[in-house]
Amino acid sequence: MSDFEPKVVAFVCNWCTYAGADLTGTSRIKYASNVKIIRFPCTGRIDFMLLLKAFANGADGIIVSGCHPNDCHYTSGNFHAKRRWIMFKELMDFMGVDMNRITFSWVSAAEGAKWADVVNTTVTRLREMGPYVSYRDLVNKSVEEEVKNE
Amino acid sequence: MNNLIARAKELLENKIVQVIVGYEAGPTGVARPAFITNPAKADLLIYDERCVQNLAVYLTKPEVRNLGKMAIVATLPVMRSIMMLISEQQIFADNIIVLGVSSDGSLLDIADIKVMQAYIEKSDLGNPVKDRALLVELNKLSKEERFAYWQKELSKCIKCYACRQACPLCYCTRCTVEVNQPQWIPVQSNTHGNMEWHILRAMHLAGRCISCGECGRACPVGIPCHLLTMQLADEVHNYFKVYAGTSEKMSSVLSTFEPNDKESFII
Amino acid sequence: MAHSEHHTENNSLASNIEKSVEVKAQKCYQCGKCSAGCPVADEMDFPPSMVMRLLQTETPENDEKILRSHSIWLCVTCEMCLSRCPMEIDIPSMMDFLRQKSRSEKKVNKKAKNIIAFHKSFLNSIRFTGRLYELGLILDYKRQSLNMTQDISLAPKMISRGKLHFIPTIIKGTAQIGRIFKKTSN
Amino acid sequence: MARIGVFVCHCGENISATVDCGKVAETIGKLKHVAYSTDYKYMCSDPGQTIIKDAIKEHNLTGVVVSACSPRMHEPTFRKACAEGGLNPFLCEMANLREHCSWVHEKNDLTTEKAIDIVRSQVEKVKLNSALQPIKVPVTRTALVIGGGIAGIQSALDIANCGHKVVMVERSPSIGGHMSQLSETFPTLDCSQCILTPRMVEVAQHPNITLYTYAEIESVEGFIGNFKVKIRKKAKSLDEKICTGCGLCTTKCPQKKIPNEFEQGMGMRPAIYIPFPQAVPNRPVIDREHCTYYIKGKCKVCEIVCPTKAIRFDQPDEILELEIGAIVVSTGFDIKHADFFPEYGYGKYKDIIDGLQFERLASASGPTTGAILRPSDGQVPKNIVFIACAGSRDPAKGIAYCSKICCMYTAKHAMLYKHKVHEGKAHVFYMDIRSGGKNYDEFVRRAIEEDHVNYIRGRVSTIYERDGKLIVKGVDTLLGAQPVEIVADMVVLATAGIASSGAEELAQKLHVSYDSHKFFAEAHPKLKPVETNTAGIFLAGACQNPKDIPDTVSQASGAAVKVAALFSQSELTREPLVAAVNRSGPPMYSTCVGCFLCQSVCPYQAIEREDFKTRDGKIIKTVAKINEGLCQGCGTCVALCRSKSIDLQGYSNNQVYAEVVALLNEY
Amino acid sequence: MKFGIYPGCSLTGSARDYNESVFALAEAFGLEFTQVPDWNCCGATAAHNLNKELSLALPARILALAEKNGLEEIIVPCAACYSRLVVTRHELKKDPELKNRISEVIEMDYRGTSKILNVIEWIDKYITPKLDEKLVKPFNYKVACYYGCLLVRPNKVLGYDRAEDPQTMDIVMRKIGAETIDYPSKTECCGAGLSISRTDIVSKLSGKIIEDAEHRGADAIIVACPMCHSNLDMRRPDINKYWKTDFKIPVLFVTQAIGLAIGLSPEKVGLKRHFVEVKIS
Repeated sequence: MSDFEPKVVAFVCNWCTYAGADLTGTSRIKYASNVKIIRFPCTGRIDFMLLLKAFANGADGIIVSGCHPNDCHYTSGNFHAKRRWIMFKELMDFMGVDMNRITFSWVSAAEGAKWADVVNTTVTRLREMGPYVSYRDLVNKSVEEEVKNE
Repeated sequence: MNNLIARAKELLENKIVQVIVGYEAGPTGVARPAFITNPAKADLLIYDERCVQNLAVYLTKPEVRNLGKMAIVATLPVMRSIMMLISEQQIFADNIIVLGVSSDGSLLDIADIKVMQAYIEKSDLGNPVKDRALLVELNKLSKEERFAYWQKELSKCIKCYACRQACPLCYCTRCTVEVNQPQWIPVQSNTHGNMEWHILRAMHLAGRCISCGECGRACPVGIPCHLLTMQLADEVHNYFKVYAGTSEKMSSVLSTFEPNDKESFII
Repeated sequence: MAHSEHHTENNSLASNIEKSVEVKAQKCYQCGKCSAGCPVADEMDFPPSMVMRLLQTETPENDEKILRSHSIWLCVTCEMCLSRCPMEIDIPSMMDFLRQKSRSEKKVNKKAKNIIAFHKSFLNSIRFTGRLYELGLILDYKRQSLNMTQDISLAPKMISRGKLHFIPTIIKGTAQIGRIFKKTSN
Repeated sequence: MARIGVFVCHCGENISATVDCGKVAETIGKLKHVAYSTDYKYMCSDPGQTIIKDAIKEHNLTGVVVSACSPRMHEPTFRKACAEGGLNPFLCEMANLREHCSWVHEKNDLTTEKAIDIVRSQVEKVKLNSALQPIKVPVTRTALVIGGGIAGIQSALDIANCGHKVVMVERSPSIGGHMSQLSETFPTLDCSQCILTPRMVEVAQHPNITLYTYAEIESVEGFIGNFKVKIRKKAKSLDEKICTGCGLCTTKCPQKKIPNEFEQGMGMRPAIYIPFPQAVPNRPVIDREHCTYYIKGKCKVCEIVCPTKAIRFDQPDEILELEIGAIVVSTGFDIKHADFFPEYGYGKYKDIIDGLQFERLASASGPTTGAILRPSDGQVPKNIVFIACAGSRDPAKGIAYCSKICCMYTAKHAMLYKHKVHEGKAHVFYMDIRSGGKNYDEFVRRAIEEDHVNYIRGRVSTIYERDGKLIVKGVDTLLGAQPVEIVADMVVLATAGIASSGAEELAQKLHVSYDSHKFFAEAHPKLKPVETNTAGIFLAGACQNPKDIPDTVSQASGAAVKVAALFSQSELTREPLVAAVNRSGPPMYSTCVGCFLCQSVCPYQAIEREDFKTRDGKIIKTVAKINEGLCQGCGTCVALCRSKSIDLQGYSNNQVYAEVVALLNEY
Repeated sequence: MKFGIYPGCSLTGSARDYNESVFALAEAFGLEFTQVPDWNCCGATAAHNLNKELSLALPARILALAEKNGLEEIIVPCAACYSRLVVTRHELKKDPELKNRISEVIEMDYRGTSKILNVIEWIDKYITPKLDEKLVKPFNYKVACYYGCLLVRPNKVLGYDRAEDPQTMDIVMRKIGAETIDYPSKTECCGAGLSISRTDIVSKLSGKIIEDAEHRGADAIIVACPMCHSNLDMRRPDINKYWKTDFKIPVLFVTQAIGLAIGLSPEKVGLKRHFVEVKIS
């Protein structure tokens, strides 16, 4: 497994974590290049379906990150997001989807180092976990099912 | 039951309502929904253990709405559905008369929403007992076992959307599955797409599911999909200490928040 | 590293108190209202707010001072401090904890000898009969405290007013009381 | 057919040191729909921008991806360049190759591959961008100032002096607020009324200011630039145009035993009254609650004595409807009174007073004409105790915050006392002295060093009366928590500053958030201390939290500038990155089913209801509608909407979906 | 409804007078008590000073016994016992785990269903409504109602009256014709359980209270706690010695004052057992 490099997508808000990741850059702090960031105005904008789409398209892991509670640029988007993620996590757990593959975090615009840390620990963990075979199998099998049905 | 029939007759005769939504016995003896507009037909109404369907689903159907003001035979789940529908502005309290029936089949005197609220509040709002047991069993399994379980169950899904049609809270005139820009849920049925559909459905009912179990009963291939929404109903209570459908002013769990909502997984 | 302290196991008296009786010493901002209202503050070596301050330092020296203090035994649990504390710190519960800790660590202040002797006599009295036997209590206390002459004039007056019995009342559940004492004596 | 141009920047060597920019441009250039792809040393330089502008024209581009630094840095630059090149600026996206890639990764193939992925996802996104036009909202250039204390006065004057119309609404009969009650002000000890009254008069005479006193806000609707405000002008029971303010009625009124609000209950006033001699406007009002005529149906002495016949007993309340562009809330604060303290006798001891009462005692215009006399027997107190933090910083009493002004006014009170009663002793019980401010700490030191005020660090446990004296039982925590007992003649409590009564109702009318103490909430604690979370509504003064006069005046001027900036143009231009609820023809009108769960997630009250009706007015369907003037584009409603009927410009469902797919799939 | 009483140890010994007056009042108003069967000592100050678990277990046994015998309401005349019982119920309600542990210690099922009344609450509920018709000898004295600590603190747990300047006893006393004085020592501590071990402190604190009441012209101090009574009455010689004075003000239980007002004899309400002579009757 040592040569396995996980694909990670990060869903982040523009005002805190995106800016925090900018700061990681301006501070020249190095981190794993496996992660690719998608910018949202606010964590409140992040649809849970996008996370499923990331797995469906071959992501091995996901990071979701935004402003710390009380620091939302829009005052409350992250609070709504928090409730949404609580429900989503419980549902995924119940359905057996591996929630260790998703990191939820609060990274502020000042936490450049924390961003690097969040990415690195997530990537390290995912390297140990290996590719998300069971989900990929599910997707591949489903493609086969369709072919068969046609 | 006689009380129910008498009351229904009275309501229709005095033109207080135009239609009674209730149950009648079908040709094979199975209970089926009845829409009674003629007082003479009120005698057809039944209420007994056969009557399990959540009739609240008809409250938002245009075909039923067009019949006029209605009275509905309401068990606890129906009442909770009504609360949800009022709070989500789909029906108006003034347009509906609730013929509450208790679990032993006797007619309750539900004069208004406040009375109904009081009745709901003193009832057991947890999931039905047999489903609770199923949930406990499933939660005992390992993550991998649960994943396998649901894959097996969901592979049976034929995307007929009976679960959606049966649910009183799936009243959207356009469902996400009908959106193709982007195509959130694949049109064809396959295990992965089926799973996405059921996650979507459960998330859309998070904090809104009133644990009637209608979706599971409606499934023609026997997927216990009601357990997904019921699990979340449990979690909603665990985290936020609320049960859905307990007041007409209820605000939905996912559209409100408390600054100190507790979770343990966000780093 | 200043932050590393966060992660080390904190075994200060203050953290023990927080764990056992949910009283947070760090909540105290030293306004002194407790000491101002405490009926026995002027008898104490450390008035209540000073006890709080000593706890806040979380040093072994100051923890020791508290456990060996006279103050914790003088506290009469009148609850005035809690009733007026702007931070609602439950000092009386904390004092109970400190007394028990002071005893279990054998650090009881010498001046508190009589106070403890009295409490012990009191419990002794009910341990075997289930109820307080006042004459027995006084005699046992004299034996423990060696204060033979104290209150010598009180007893006859009490007797003449029918306020002192010569025979203790023994309840039926004495065995049960005995077991309660045993089970709670950790 | 999309024709996308991709411009990869080296940023000197900032990007090219670890990312093979040429390879990125080349690989991306092979993608379908990419009509042009190039790399350049400095894309943000003039020649760099020219490359973009030229390419737009030359290749007839329908979208541009600038792959350079963070969009937080140069998005405005490149959008402007695109606009200059003839492309709608919202058809330009940036791929962040510097902060998110070259600076944080080593030089290797993986880094270049990541860069390609990032650019590709933006190419896929920009294909789905739409040309957007900035949103224009008309602005009514009239400001409403609610509350006529020093905060409101300052804001109103500043806005009016910028040439804009101002409507000021004050609920009491006169403007002036708490500042008009103060004796002298710290740290200079200048007379409060002397500096305030000229400004009160200026408000009344300013041609741009319309003043409504004895008036309250009835309702507020609309949004930034376009508020519709209803104001209730309570009946003053007289014709202000005829009344000359001679005051004869106030001297003849037989009902004279009403506690005087201005004197904090330490004096009496008649039922028809002018609150204080310098009141603006200087016209009386009838307090109908206490007037004999309104209670018993007869009296009318005022009507009889009035030389101009100005009394109007049957005058009704009047409702005014105004068009307003911006609102400044300056409703000030109240204080807790002595009866708030069980341990200090629940207010039963006459000689325990609060800070505002002391101000009136010390004021030359007050009930004792400035002599410090105790209320119970009018004697000069020889021993006086001041207690700071009375109710403040007291979670047990429900007030955890510091009221901020008490340390300073307590020092001032002690000083004023010592200046007036030379032989008297003044004691101050305090917990901390918070004297941050220009010349503030020096002021406190003066009280201690020159006026010999006895500062004791500790709180007071209880106060009780004995033989006509007040026994103050406190503690000196600096002497090892030694109990202190002072036999005092008078005690002054520096009681907590609290939200003004009615603040909560007003906040609800304005749709402005407020904290658990009912103080109005600012939009951002650091960077938007003057704004509220409702666009177009601003805060000034102690309605946000207790603050002193200099802070209040600064904030009031700040709020005025915000209003003036808004009024500097007749239209408000906003970025069009807002949400929208879809619309279609009848009978659907919209896929929105009208559950309105989105309303409660919107932090800006931007979601409204829209009814679709038949010709005879019957409602067919009610759906959600976004007010573009209010929406800030957070998108929380979009993620919540179950029927996917709401979408967000710039971050549409299609766009973000495309980004996910593009990031994870190689083409 | 069965109506229980938990007298506590003092009332069977040093506070017999209190006991007599409570029972005399009950009898006069036609009320009957059932004693909590086989009750034990609540543990008082000693238990919570030395052993927290014991200090909860002893009262829990009393409450469990009351429940077992169907006593829905128990009157607890002793303020100290009242405090221990209420605090125990509060602690066990707060912490179900602790409740289970204590249930196991006392070998009885504890649920916390019995309602606990202090003496003033009992008077308010059962005596006051019928007081006017029985009043024959108005108690025309100026009195200082002394509440002490345990009747009103900790207020959040007891939820009784107000912590500063409580009024319930004053109201009862005014009903029987007394004039009540406002004085700050109302809720100051008398020294409580230090009576024997630190008589000096008790003499000092109790003396302050007595001085305050006398200074403000009270004819009597009215109490509702046997501990307060013994400190203010039985300890009077020590107090007078400590303060080098001769305080003479008598100390009556509230039940004794009411008893006198409805015409019961001084002997009947136990006045003869006092150390400080009660010259009023």
